[in-house]
Formats: sequence, C-alpha cells, structure tokens
Amino acid sequence: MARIECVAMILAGGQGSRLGVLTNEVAKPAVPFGGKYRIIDFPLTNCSHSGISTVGVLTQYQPLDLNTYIGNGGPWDLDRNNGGVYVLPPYVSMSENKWYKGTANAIYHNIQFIEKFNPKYVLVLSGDHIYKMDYRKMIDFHKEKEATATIAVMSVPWEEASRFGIMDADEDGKIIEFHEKPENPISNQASMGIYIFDWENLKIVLEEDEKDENSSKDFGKDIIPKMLSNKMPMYAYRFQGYWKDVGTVHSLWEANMDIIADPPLFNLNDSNWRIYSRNPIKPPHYISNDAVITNSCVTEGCNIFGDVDHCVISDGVTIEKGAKVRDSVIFPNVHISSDAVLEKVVVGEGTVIGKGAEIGLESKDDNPYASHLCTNDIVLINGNIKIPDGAKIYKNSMVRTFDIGGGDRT
Amino acid sequence: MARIECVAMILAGGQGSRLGVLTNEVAKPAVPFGGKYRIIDFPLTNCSHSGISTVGVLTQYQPLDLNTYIGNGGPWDLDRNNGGVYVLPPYVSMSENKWYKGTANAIYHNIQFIEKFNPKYVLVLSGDHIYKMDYRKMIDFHKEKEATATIAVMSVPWEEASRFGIMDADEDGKIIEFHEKPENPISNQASMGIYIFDWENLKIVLEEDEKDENSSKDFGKDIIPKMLSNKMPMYAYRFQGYWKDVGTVHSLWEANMDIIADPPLFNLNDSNWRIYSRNPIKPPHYISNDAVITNSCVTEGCNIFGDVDHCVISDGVTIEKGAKVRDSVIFPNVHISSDAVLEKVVVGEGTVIGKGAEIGLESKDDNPYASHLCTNDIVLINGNIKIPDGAKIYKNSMVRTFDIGGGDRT
Amino acid sequence: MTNMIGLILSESYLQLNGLTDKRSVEALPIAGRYRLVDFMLSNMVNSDITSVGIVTKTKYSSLMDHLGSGKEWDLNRKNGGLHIIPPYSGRGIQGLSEGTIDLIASASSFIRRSKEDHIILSKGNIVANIDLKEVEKFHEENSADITLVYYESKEATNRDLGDHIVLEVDDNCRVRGIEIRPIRPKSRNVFMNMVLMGTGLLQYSIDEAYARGDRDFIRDLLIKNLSNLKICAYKFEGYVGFVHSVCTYYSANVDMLKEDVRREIFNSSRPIYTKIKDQVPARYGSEASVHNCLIADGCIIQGDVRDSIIFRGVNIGKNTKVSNCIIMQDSVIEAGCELKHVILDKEVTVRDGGRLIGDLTHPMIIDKGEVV
Amino acid sequence: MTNMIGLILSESYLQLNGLTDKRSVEALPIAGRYRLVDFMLSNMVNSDITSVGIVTKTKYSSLMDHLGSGKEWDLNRKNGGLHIIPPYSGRGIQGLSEGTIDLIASASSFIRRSKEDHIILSKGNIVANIDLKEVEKFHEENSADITLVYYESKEATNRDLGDHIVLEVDDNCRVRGIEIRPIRPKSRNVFMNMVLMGTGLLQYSIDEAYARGDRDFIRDLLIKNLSNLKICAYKFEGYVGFVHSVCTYYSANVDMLKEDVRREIFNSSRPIYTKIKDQVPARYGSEASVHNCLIADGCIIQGDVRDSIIFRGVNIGKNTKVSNCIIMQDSVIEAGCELKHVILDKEVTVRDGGRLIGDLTHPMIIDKGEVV
Repeated sequence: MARIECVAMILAGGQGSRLGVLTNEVAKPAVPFGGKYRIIDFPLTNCSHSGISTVGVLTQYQPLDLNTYIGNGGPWDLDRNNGGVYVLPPYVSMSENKWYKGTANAIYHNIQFIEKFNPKYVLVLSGDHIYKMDYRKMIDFHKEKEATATIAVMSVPWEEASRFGIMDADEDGKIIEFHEKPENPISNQASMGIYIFDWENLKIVLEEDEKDENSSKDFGKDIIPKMLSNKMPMYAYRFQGYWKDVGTVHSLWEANMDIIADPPLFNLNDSNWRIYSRNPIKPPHYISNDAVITNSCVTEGCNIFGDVDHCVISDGVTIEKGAKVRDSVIFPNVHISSDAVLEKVVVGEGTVIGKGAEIGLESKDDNPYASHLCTNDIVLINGNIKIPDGAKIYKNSMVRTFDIGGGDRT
Repeated sequence: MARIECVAMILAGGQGSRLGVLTNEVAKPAVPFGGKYRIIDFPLTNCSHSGISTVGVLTQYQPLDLNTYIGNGGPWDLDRNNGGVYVLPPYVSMSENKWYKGTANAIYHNIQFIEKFNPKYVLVLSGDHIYKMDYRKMIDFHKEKEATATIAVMSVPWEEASRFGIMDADEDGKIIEFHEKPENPISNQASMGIYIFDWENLKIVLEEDEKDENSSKDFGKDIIPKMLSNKMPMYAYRFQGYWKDVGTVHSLWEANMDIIADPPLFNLNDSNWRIYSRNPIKPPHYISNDAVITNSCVTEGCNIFGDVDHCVISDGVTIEKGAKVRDSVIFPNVHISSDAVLEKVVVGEGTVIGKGAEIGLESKDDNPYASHLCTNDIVLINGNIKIPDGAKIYKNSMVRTFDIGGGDRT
Repeated sequence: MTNMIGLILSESYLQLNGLTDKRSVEALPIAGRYRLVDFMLSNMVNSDITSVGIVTKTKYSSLMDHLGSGKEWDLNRKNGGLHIIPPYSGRGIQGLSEGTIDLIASASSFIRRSKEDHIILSKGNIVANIDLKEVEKFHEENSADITLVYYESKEATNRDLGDHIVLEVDDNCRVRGIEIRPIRPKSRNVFMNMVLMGTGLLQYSIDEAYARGDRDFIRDLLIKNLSNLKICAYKFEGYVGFVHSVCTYYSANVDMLKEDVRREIFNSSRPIYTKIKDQVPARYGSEASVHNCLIADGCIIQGDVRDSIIFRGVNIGKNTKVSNCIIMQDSVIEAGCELKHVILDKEVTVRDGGRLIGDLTHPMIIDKGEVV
Repeated sequence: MTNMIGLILSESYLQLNGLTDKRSVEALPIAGRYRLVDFMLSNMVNSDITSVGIVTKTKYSSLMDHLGSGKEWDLNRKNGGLHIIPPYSGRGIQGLSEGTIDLIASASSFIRRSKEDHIILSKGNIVANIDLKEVEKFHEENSADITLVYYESKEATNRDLGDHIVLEVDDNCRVRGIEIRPIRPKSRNVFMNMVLMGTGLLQYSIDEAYARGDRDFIRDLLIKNLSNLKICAYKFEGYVGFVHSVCTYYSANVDMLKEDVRREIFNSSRPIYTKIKDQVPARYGSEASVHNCLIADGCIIQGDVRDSIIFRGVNIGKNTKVSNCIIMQDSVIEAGCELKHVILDKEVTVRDGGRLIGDLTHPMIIDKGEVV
C-alpha cells in the first residue's frame, strides 16, 4: 500500500450541550449551517481541497446521523480506494471498555487506525469550526520549520483572549509559551484548535500521556504543554481570514448572518473552493407572486409565499403567505404557516410554526421558556415539533416542546 | 427519499472466541477465507447479487479492520447514493451507555437506522456463514405466504439437530413449533440464522422484548418464540445448497478444504455469482521451476518455490524451495521458509515459519501447545509471529507465541 | 425489485434552433437545474431499474459530460448500471445508423447480456414522473405482448395532435389502431414513446426486422403486428411535457411555475436526479424583487424578476427587469437591462442597459457564450 | 503532495499484427492481468498526480472499457481525475489530428484548467515503475525548463537503438543532442518518451508551434530549442520494457518471469493498479505440473505449463503441454494439446489435441475469439 503523507483526524465527539435542543438528536458536527451545509462540511471540504484524502472522524454522541450523512464520503471527493473518510466511534477492545476521555485520548484510541496508513504527519482538526483553509500551506510551513508540532493561530481581540489557548512565539514563529485560557494573556495569538504533528513524535507523547493519571488527556491542556516542556520544536502558523467557533446558539446564529451580510463577511461563493455537502435531491426553489424576499439566501426545494428579510433559509422550507420572517435561521423542511411573525429565531429541522404565531416578542419577566443558552434576543425552537396557531414566544427563549400552559426552563 | 424495500442487517458482533488466536486482532467476519476472501464477503456478496443495497453491519469487537475492509462498500457494489453499507457499532445515547446485549438487542439499538430507510422488510443475517443464496427468492416466498417472519431452514443430519434451532412446519411451510437447541429434536429442519421480518411487526416485538427483563434479547431464544406465541404467521423457507457455519477452527479448515475438493463441494467459480471482495493490488502469482503444485488454489502475489498439495494459499504468500505444505490453509502474506514441513495447519496472516520447522507432527502426550479449540489433528498458528528454524509443533496445537521452552495452554 | 431494463433512444432529427447546435435534445437544460434526459432516467431508477442503456447518435459529448459514470443516478454499478452506447457498436454497420430499429440493434449486446424479462424503450425528450412498475404490473395483468404508454390530451387541437403518434384503444385497453402524425386524428390518446415488452420478443423482432431491411419501429413492428400480437395501452394520468420544438421547450419550462405540476414532477418519493454542482444557496440583494419564479442555487439576484426560470449560477444586476425568460446556467445580466420572452443559453452576458424583447410564440434565443 | 498533472499520448502508428487490430497498443493485455497503459497510469497515481489526461486517437473503445471512470486508479474525482480526451475536441480541427503537437493541442482545455505548475507528458507503451516525484525534484534542483527521462541501455545493439530516440547528455545532465532513430547512435541513452515541463511553457510552446504549422514535438519543440531552453535529462536506473513490436511485446511479458524484474515492477509501495475482475484464485488439478510461470486468478490448470504467462480465467486441460506461451484472458486449451511460442489473444479455444508451434523470433499469434 502506498504511504499516505498526512492523515487528518477530526474531533467530532463533543456533546455540544451549549447548542441546547439542536444537539438533542444529532451530533454537533451534523448541525445545519448556511442553508445547505452541515458544520462538518467545512473541515471535510478543507481536507478535500488540500489534497488530504484520508480522514478519520472521531465521534461518540449520536453517530448515526453523522454516519449516514458522511456515508461513503463521495460528496467531499473522499471515496478513495486507499484512504477515504472513516467514522470512528469507540469500540470494545479485549482489555477495556470505555468512551473517549479527552481529545488526546480519542486520538490515542485510534493509533491503530493511523498506523495503517503509516503517515508522516497527522493533522488534528475540530468538527465545529466554520472556515476555509488550505492545510497544504500549513504543512509546507511545518516542513520548512522542521517542527514537531505546528499550531494554527489567529489574532483575537485582547478582551477575548482569555477564552482561548494563547501562544507566545518568537519572530520566526517558534512557540515559547503556551497557556490554555489564561487569566492574564501575554499575547492575543489564539490557537484555532488546528494542529499538525509529526506522527512519530506525537505517538510517543500520546502513549506517555495515557499513562499519566493526572492528565485530562486533552491537546490544549496536556499534550501541547508536555511537548513544550520536552523542548520539541513547535511553531505557530498565522492564519488570516474568517474563522468562527459555532459552539453556542449566539455564535451559530451570528455566523449564519455573516454569510448574508453585504458584502458577506464569509464568502461561500468561491468557485476555487466550493463547499461540498451532501446535496438534497430537490428542485430549484419557487418564489411566488406574493412573496417579498431581500437580503437573504434561499436554497433548493423551498416555496416562499411570505415576506422574508435578512434570513438564511435551508432546503425544503415553506413560508406561507402573510408570514413575516426576519433576521432568522430556518433549518431544513420547516413549515411556517400564514401570518406567523418570526424575528431573530433559529428554527430546528422539520418544525411546523402555526398560523399567526408570534416568535421573538419583547421580553417579559415571567417568560416560561427563558434559557441561559439563548442570549442576544435569540429564540431557539426545537426540531420536529409543532408550535400552535397564535402561540406567543418571547426573546431569549429555548422551546423544547411547546406547552400552552408554560414551558421548560434549562 | 425513495423508500427502500428491504434493509439487511448483518450480525457481525460475536467475539468469535472459538476461533482462538485468529480473532485476537480482527473481528470474526474479517477472518480470511478461501484464498482471497473474508467471511463477511459472503453475506455482502449475497446482498449485492440479490439487489439489496442497504446493509447495516452490526459490530462491536475490533471494528477497525472491519471498518477499513468494508470502507465505502465499493467492492460489493454497495457504494450507493441512497442506502449502501454502514458499519454500526454501539454508541452513547443520551440515556444509556451500553454494548449490544444479544442479537435482538443489537437490532433494537439500530431501530433509528432502519427507520431512516422506511423499509417494508428487514433481512437479518449472520456474519459468519459461508454460502451463496439469492435472498430475492426468499423475499418472494415471504410475500407469497404473507408471513410476518420467514426463517431459512435446511436439513441437517439427525444426530446434529440438537446443535441448531429446530423447526416443525406444516406442508405449506407454516411453522408450528420452534425449539432452540432441543435435546430431543422433533425434526431435522435447522434454522440457518437467516430471517426476513415485516419491519412493522418486528419493531413492535423488539420494543416489547427490550422491556422484558427475563429476555436474553436473542432472535432464536426470545424473538422467534415470542412471535410464535403471539400467533404471527411464520414460515420456513427451505434452502438447498452449500451452507457452513465457520465458527470453529475445524469447521473453518473444513470449509476451506471443501472449495478445493475435486469436484469442489462449494464452487466459487460461478460467473453469475462472483464472490466480491476487496482485492489486494498484487501481480499474478509465480510458480518456479522447482515448485510442485497440485490439488490447491493459489492467488495473486504468491511466489511458490516449494511443494504444495491440497492447500488453500492466500495472497502474498511465499513458500521457499524444499518446503512441503499439505492439507493446510495459509493466510495472506505468510512466509514459509525452506525445508519446513506443514500438515493440516492453519497459519495466521503475516507469520513467518522458520527453516526446517515441522508442524503437525504426530501427537505426543505433553504437547505444550495443546488446545481444546484445535481438534481433528489441526494446528493453528497465530498471525504476525515467527516460528523459529527447526521448531517442532504437534497435532491439535494452538500457538499464540512460540516459546522454545514450552507453550501456552488455552 | 423489478424485472426490467431500460433503453433510451436518442432523438436526432429534432432541431431547436441554436439550442441543439452543439447538444442533442436530451442534453437540453430544463427547469432550472436539470437536463431533459434526467426525467426519463430518474423514472427508470425510481422504478428500481438498475441497468439502463442510452443509444446516442450525434453531438453526444454534452450528454456524456452530464451523465459521467452515472453516479448521481446511482448507476455506477458493477452489474448493470449505465451504458452509453455509441451507434457504431452495432453489427459492423459503417457510419451512423439510421432509423429506430438500427438504434435498437446498436444496443443488441446490452440487451442480450441482461437477465431481466422486460425492457422499457423510451425517448429522452419527455418531462413526466411516471412509476414504470405500475406499467409492468399492467403489462403482466393483461398478459400483453407489448404495452404502449399514452395519455389523453383533452385540450390538444387536431393540429397539436398532428405532431404526435395517436392510439386507438378499445375498452379492454387493447390497441386497435396507430396513427402517425395524423391530419384527422381518430382519438386524443397521445403515445408517450414508451414501450414495455419482453426482452426476448424485442431481440427476436429486431433480428427479423433487420433481416427484412425494415427500419421503422412503429410502422414495421407495431402497426404490422396489431392483430398478431397482443398490444395493450397503459393510460398515464399525470403531467406530460413533450419537448420537440422551441415552443414546447419554453412551455415545458414555464409549466414548472404551476404548483400542482411542480408537486407532481418533483414528488419526493420519486425524486428527479441530476448532476450535482455544489453551488451555494441563491442570494437576494436588498433591492431584489422576485415574483413567480423558479430559481436555482448559485444565483445572485439584485433586480426585478418575474415569471421566469433561472438556472444555477445566474447573476441578475440592479435595476434590471427580467420577465417570461429562461436564463441558463452561469449567464450574467448586468445592471439596468430589460429582457422579456428571451431564452439565454449558458454563459451568455448581457451588458449594462441591454434590451432584448421576444414574443411568447417566438422567444428570442441567444446562443451559448455570446456577449450582448 | 505533488504539483504535476499527467498527459498520456496514445500511440497510433504502432501495429502489432492481429494484436492491435481492434485495440490501441496501450490497451494490450500484458503480464497476466494488466493492460499496457496501467504501468504509466499507476506511475502517475503513485507520484500523487490526481489529474491525468489520456489523448486517444483511434480504436479507443477497448481502452475506455478498461479505464471506465478511473475508479481502480482512484481517479474518479470531482476535481481533476481521469479525462479521456478524444482527438476531435481540439480547436475545430476536422477529422483526426495528426502529429504529437496536434495530440497535445487536443488537450488544451485540460491543460489550461489545471492549477499545477508541471506536466508530465508520456506515451503509454512502456513497462516501468518510476517515481515521477524524483523526476520533479531533479527538474527543480536543476532549474530546468524541460526534463527528459532516459535510461542507459547497455546491451542494446546499434540496430536496437535504431528503433529509439537517443540523447547526448553532458556531465551536468544537460541534453546536448537528440537523435531520432539513429543509424550510428552517439550514445546508449534511450529516451523513455517522458517529458516534464512547466504547464505554462508547454501551453505557450504548443500555441506557437501550432501557429507556425509545426507538427512534431521532438523535432520542432525539443531539437530546435536545445540551445534556447535548458533541457536536462534524468537518468532512470530501473527496468524498462518498451512495447513497439510483437517481439518486444513478447519479451516484456516473459521478463516478468525474472524475480528481480518482478520485484521491482510490482514494488508494493508503488503498486500497479488495474481493473478488478473478482476472479477466484487459480486452481491446480491433481495432474498439474507448472514450472516458471506467472499465473493469474480464475485459471484452472490441469496440464503441464512452462515458461509462460497465463492471464485471468484461462483453462488448460489434462495432458496438455504449454511452453513459452502468452495465453490471454478466458482462453481455453482443451486436453492433449501442445503449444510452444504461441500468443493466444483473448477467448481463443484450442480444441482437444490441437498443436501450435511458433518460433521465439516469430511467435504465432491467434486472434481474439478464434477456435483452433
């Protein structure tokens, strides 16, 4: 078997609990984004365009949807004879029977998988970031610097720096210090959670770390500091461009809005870097005589009879006559009935909004659906539920199931 | 999405401990068979030729090799846009965190997977049987009888009947009684572990059975008796042809010998029913000037310089000059050095047999490698080990690692 | 599961002005993201047919590009799958073969290799969503030798019917007469150019016809055998769009603006497959105003668009008015333009302020890649 | 990862008697389970090239059948992948194009669409396992404009060299002279018909040559530019088998019986890919006697076989002697036959007791499908 230069491992295991009801039924990487994509499309597309055709997707929560979504990898051009894309859940080994403990532990448990391809480099990625990046350039940088590990970094506002892993590097990019979520950040160069390792060295460190009982088995918290203290040459690769962690309801909503800004803050319409996805088999969308549609994006299988402004509308959505939808993100196959009014709402897949329902009303004090997961006036509606005709839902709510009498606090 | 008429679920989860060291590193369905196949090739090929293109493979032990072996399903023509083949290990659900308990429990945990395709029928298969069968004919029979469940049966010798699930059926094939491994069998019609169910009914019974704390969650022990006692119409479909459970070292060896019998007891060379497999990328095999080869099958990448009679030789095997190999099954990439003598040996993948080693010698009483798993004079040698030059191994042995001083009893 | 194979016979005589200069009619872009052949091919696939032959004649490179390995139709298979059959693969015929029988004869080895009992013959220039399993069921229930598929065209004038083959069908669904492009049609039953018959019977009939020098499937195989064979007719009740002229091409497109037609044709349990292009969702600008349009992915709409079909990747600028148009893939209409009753082929550019006005009966056609 | 695309130019002038009647030389079955083109195609794929064009000329249907969608070479890709380029896709040239420059010009749009910096041009009639990444490295280290690949043929006679293009190379690896089929060759450096150069330079050179009416890549593009461009030569040290005649075809086959050649050519880290046929392992009967043979899957061997290459699915009966033969796919040699120095094309049947004796210098060829 020909040797594979670089294997990518996508960490898609997180439960994504900060996304609330959106990750009840699907793993975070399978959450819809941008009208016709899923979050996992972005790292998979980046791999495909970067010529990395061997990809492991490490998952444990709700792997079924992710498994059937990824399928044979064909949509991302990853249905290769040697390599291709594999979904890797935990398995029963002869000696133990456990779930992945941390990000590094997930890779540790798949050493055998990586060894099969005998790669020189391993690229570790996160399954919940939205960005376009040519990993080839980063690999070239890694080779040029003869690094053991290379970490992609970007400038973040100083006030946010303490939420990230922060790097201090010399002029050449060599990392001198690294601090995971420091209280007093020494730089504003934040790790993007994208690592390239020499496989040979990484394997040794993973095996050591596995034996360390005090380790939380995490790349940021354990592996990187260990490599640094072992004096392995590590470099920071500066990335310039759009990058967003969509781990919260607000950041997910915001990232969607970024693609419909004028001009877009994140441009998906790039013929040299098409975002691949498993396309739904649906006809072009229909805009009726009565519809008004502005500042929005709409995709296949939609039927728009209402009034839509500044929205991201996913495939198969119907918006009936008289409905008004603004600043919202509508997931696939949602049905919004006539005269409903939605403002700043994220509606989960397949939900039906009843006639004349009003969602996103000015807050009132005793909002039964208030949720700390929904901030910045956003309302999040669960998938596959029915919001009754005339229902009223206030800002900053999360609706798991609608109950005329009240709601569920989270 | 177009409805799928029939989804096949292959139960490939067993640990296969009766195959001894062969299943140390790989799941039973991934064990080599017949020179260039793996056991799982048989049910997958049958599905493919029967027009069943949606297949779930339920596995939990050592899924990695099986996962990479099955890959995108292309070799079996199962890389389909709608459907295809999926490896389904257990996953963490929101409420529980368990492995599959029994065969029925494995299907129960994948109800969501099956529901995605909304099938009319579910075909339940076993991952460790060697046979060729057109499931279409069985489905036609099932439809014609308007059965809730149809079970494939075959005649077995009366003296073996108590090892099987035994069916008593009326003239029309309607099952009247079913007994799992009965002491006093009432018929010699044995279940082959191949079931067709109406999905709607099966789902109900699975859900009921899951709640039954006394149930072992097994098709033969629980589901079939429950359906029978519920008076659901169940039929026995008579199969005629070769079928073998290769769950023991002896039956695996025997099934291999069956394909090189003259004429073959099991004919793989059927242009209307080619057995599909992930073919190794290797050149034709080479037979040297010094070689003697008779009554055997040999495949790509082999180099034969020695003396081979009545053997199944897998891909990439080298047999040096002067070596004599008889009545043996040699797995891929084995190297047999000069002047070694092997008789009735199953040699695991990648093992090296040293010069002049003698394997399969007449039993002696204090055989350190004796194993109850190896009967009928068969010797089983683990994969990826080295048997030293001049080593002597006696009949009915299993060698995990060769130790000059002695061995390991199992 | 089914017991049929499919054979699509390319139409080569049809000329739709510039639209078919470099492509066959089956490769015509239609309904925003499809090619005409997608409908018949999807019908076959949705009827569980896994082995489809397409007999091509000329100008087939556009069709081959579109179909590729058949992946999008799930026809990239080890057994069966999609076979594009060039006309010269027949029994040593030199040059291009002529007549339907010759086309079918080109597919002899494809037909002979198949194990299925039935074959569906069809043209590729029809827009319809038909369950061919129902046709097979009808064929078997009637113990027919040959089944022809037709629909009743209630509004068609005699003149319209003069473009078609018309069937006389008795109360037992048996075909009693076949009229080719009749001047005074005896019925309104329009033959949909779909035939179901036994593969063996077809093979035998073609061999015989070939030996006799017969060339015409309808005249020589059907009409001559009306009394010898049991030829039945299956009535299809759904929407049918024939494309055989610029006008029928235009109307088959705008028919998709009707909700009932759209719902039937794009029936989600029998979807229409086509080549995937990984386009982004369409974007609407702040001044966009869109009414009664079918709009595909990858478009950027900033102007006023009405009663039109807009294909993938089209760009419509500000202050531009487009109405009753068909705008094919990757065309660009810059700012301040006005277009009415126009068909823009692929990759056309209409520069700032351009004005093109055609007529409903004579839509203006701008050829592929032109700059206006 | 690599920065190259590949372009294989079909040989159309070569005639190997009946063997190339219905197939191009690239589609010749070789070494038991391959087609000749598999070697060059696998070399490209193993050098991480993901975009390969094959310019075909005539008799390409056998080649197309073999290559399919490129799946076996992992070239069924969304970006790049395998492109079979028919000769007529060039700039409106009527009929078949002539000369190498025309062939390359047919691939213009393929070359222009690529983003890679380098292109490897090659013929498809060579058996070798070469790491083209090494050639690219050499090209970059020498800052060459064009790199030609050659090997030194130590045993070749002047007469042998007269079939080839011979390079004069100086100590700095620079090409100083190129001789086409020389009578008195100045060196033993045989050009392997592999060229690495910048895609931009190729595109420019072809455009220019085309405008001037030049037709010959070697004469008009290489020899004329020996002093203007830096043309370097990369020496390949491994086994090279050229196939340009029946004799060289025969010897390239039997070379595979040598262990060192086999080990090098079928190097497991750079495997040779070919179409998968799902054949069963070969079976040897109780009376089989086989010596110094390469035997493919699907064979049933019951006779005495020596010094031969036996392709997939061949059947050799009892009491039959086969020596120094090449027996292609699915041929059947019944009982009691004797064959020596014979090449059986595919699906030949030699009936009971048949006897065919050729000569090493003139192997007897039996055409595809014949019954002897």
